[in-house]
Amino acid sequence: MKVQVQDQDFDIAAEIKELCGERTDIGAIVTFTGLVCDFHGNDKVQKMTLEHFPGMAEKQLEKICHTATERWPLQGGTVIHRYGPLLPGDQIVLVVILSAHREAAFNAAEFIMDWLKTNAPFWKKEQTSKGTHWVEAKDADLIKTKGWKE
Amino acid sequence: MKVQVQDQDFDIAAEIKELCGERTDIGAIVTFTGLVCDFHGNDKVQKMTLEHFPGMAEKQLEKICHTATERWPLQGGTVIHRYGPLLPGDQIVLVVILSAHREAAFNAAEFIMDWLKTNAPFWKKEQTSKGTHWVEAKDADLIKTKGWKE
Amino acid sequence: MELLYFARIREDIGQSSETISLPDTISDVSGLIDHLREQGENYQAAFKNETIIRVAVNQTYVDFDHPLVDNDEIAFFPPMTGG
Amino acid sequence: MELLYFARIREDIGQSSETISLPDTISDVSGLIDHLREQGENYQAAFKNETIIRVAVNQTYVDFDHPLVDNDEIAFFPPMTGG
Repeated sequence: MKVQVQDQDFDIAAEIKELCGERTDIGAIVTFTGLVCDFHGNDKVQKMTLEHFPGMAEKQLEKICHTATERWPLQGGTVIHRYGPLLPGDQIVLVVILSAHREAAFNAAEFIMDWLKTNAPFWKKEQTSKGTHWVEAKDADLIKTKGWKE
Repeated sequence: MKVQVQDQDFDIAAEIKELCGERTDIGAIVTFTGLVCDFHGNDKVQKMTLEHFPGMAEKQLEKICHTATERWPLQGGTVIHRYGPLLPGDQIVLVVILSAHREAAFNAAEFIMDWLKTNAPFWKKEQTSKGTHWVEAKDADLIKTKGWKE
Repeated sequence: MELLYFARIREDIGQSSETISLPDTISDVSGLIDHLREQGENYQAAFKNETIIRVAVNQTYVDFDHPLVDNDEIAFFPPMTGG
Repeated sequence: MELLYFARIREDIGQSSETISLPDTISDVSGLIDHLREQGENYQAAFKNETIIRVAVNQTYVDFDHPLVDNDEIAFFPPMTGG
């Protein structure tokens, strides 16, 4: 699987095309795109800044991709996570998973997203009308990650 | 949600763009693309023809989309299913789901795909090196559909 | 009454639709299938195995005991395999 | 020993990295945190609540009882919020 941590935007169609090429053995493509949402609780989000731990971020994403490929019969995949300043509507993260089986593709994509939320070293800082604040980690995300450890 | 049954191909990036427009309130986009796979069991698939029941196909897809929007907090979606002659690597079906919540987006997309497999009037005929045959419905698909009826 | 056939059933019967008058003696889908089976070997082949026949009346799935009236549109087809 | 700070912890401390010599008396992450707390109010603020501190040694997550050697790279940061 391809892992990229970058400040530039990404293009979902280009990523799918790069993964699939002229292959005709793929049955299912599942993608997840995470975007900057303009509301957090009751506050209007004006800007978001994503900080990351260079080197370890890539390493952790590669680790989770490796776990996913061991757990499900996948035919390829791409994970891209951005860092730097972002605006509402901007893309943050992309997961693309190829598999012959739709259930495997859905599971692997959701697993990668859940795991990434709690284990990849990225931190969101939001700027709202009330000032800037670091986004707090959600207990729900931690519980979701643990749910995969059957 | 937008439902389309068509013989023409579709463009995932264009569909996402049409759905999102200039919106900045979306947190998650999940897409599923189903493709013609060149192998079925041990046979090489050369061609596939998708037959459908015009009118009822759209009606059933709209019904499942409606159920999904009642069940999860969604912000929009598109379902496109093709019919007619297709080749390995060709796109068959596209589901795009928008939501503020990633879990809702994943669940709704998978629910729609599972339900569509057993309840939308489409039939696949494959042409392999051994001749043509109608694809048989899988018990596993029926079981997956029933799994959603909690 | 309009009858529609799809996929394998359409191929077995040799046509995709036909219009018939509902005989007075037939009151449900099951009765209609029995009646069609008498129309020839192609119908017998099409309706041989009831476990792989699905029925929609006026574009809504129904069971074999669903009652019929003469202006219904009845569609017969195998289990769906889209997606 | 290289220390890296990210997000809120970086802001509390006021710098993103520093190089220190590991005192002989310190053998694990917990001891290092206690030592850093003595370096000023900014460090006390950064390491106030241990439940929201995560540690990576040489880019691998570890618990607070993880042993340290002088050429380790230690990163401190809050729970992750990417994705």
